[in-house]
Amino acid sequence: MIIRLQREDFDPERAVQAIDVKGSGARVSFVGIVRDTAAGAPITALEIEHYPEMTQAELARIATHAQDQHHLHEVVIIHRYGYIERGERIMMVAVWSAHRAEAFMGCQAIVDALKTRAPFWKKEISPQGSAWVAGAMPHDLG
Amino acid sequence: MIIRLQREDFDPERAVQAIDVKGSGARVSFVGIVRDTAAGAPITALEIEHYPEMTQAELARIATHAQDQHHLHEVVIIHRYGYIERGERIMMVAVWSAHRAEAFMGCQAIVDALKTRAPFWKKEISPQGSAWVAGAMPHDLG
Amino acid sequence: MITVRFFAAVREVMERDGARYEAPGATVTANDVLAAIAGARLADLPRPLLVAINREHAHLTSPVKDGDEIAFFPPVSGG
Amino acid sequence: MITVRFFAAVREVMERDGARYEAPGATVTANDVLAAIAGARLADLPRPLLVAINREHAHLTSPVKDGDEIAFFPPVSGG
Repeated sequence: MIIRLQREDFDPERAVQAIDVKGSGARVSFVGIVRDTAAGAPITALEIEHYPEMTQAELARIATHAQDQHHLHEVVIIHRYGYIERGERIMMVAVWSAHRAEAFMGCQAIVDALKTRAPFWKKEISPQGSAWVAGAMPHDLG
Repeated sequence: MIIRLQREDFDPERAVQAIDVKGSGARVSFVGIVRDTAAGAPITALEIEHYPEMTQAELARIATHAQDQHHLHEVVIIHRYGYIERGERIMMVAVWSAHRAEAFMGCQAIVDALKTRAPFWKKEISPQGSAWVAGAMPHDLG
Repeated sequence: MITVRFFAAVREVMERDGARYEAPGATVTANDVLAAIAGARLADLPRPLLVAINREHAHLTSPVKDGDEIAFFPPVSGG
Repeated sequence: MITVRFFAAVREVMERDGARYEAPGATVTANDVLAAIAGARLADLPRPLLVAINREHAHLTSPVKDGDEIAFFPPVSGG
């Protein structure tokens, strides 16, 4: 399992190509990108705050859970924080498994869990000012 | 839409990084890899045959259908044919959309359609000889 | 003239990658063309069998006409 | 001593990123700690509010003890 938290941009392929996963027939990856609009209004950038000491641990818990549930051979999570401009990458999740169905389910499960459990908060910056993005409640804490 | 059929290996990131998709918040990609075993027995390589004149057209039909159904902004499909060694990439599908759910569904729909509609046939080569991989019937032609 | 093509295990059983078939005046189906060309090998062909007419998936019962390209092959295994 | 941390909109309303809180002898919940520290600002805090105790998700009603780190923040928006 590889978990990286960083301010800088990353190369999605370089992050995964050195990983030699024996017996995997499928790799599914998700890359999140800063959209140019939110609710129809233009966005300049995102400012992402996080809780560094908790983030690393929470991402590891999310990855371990998905690995067990979906028989994943390997998981890579990279998530940026700080100022990220429109069109730039925010994060990526890549997973490997024997078959495609597990890889798709496992990758989506991790991305979904990130949205509700990983302690990141996004602020959208636009010419009109800035506003926090509404977050989502974890199922078990509603 | 970009569709490439080739004998040579490819760099998944290079294939997609030049693609500037405005307004996309999500990119999901799938890479299929030659596994080292099939039904528990070791595999040396795959030999993939295809129907060149039909393959290009069928992949375009699959991509167009998924693009309409899942609101995809862009689709890239790369599929190799010929001799592909264990551990090497066979193919990739990458899709872009505004939101993650559409991107996951669209990518998986294309990969599923490839398995039943795209005219490729795989032969598994092992120390014991070679054997065709059993294919799958398209839903509408069963 | 109808162009007939064979792929994968069908090609192997037929021991050739295609054939040409002179369409009779009457309406024929893909299956009729295959039966005429395969002869005794028909029973040896892998089943199920898929057919494409003019590079689109079709049915064995689909009609074919002069100038068409018909391909016969086993279920595919792309991806 | 309990370490209290605030993030995102909670930090902005509290106008600081944390505090320290001397746990009384009795059992206290995360919510008790927040109420004691926030005072009049309690009503201004965004809702719903999440809490983590020792860097794991918890509930506002979860008990806290001396030495714990409690963090208060809005629902997250990772990914």
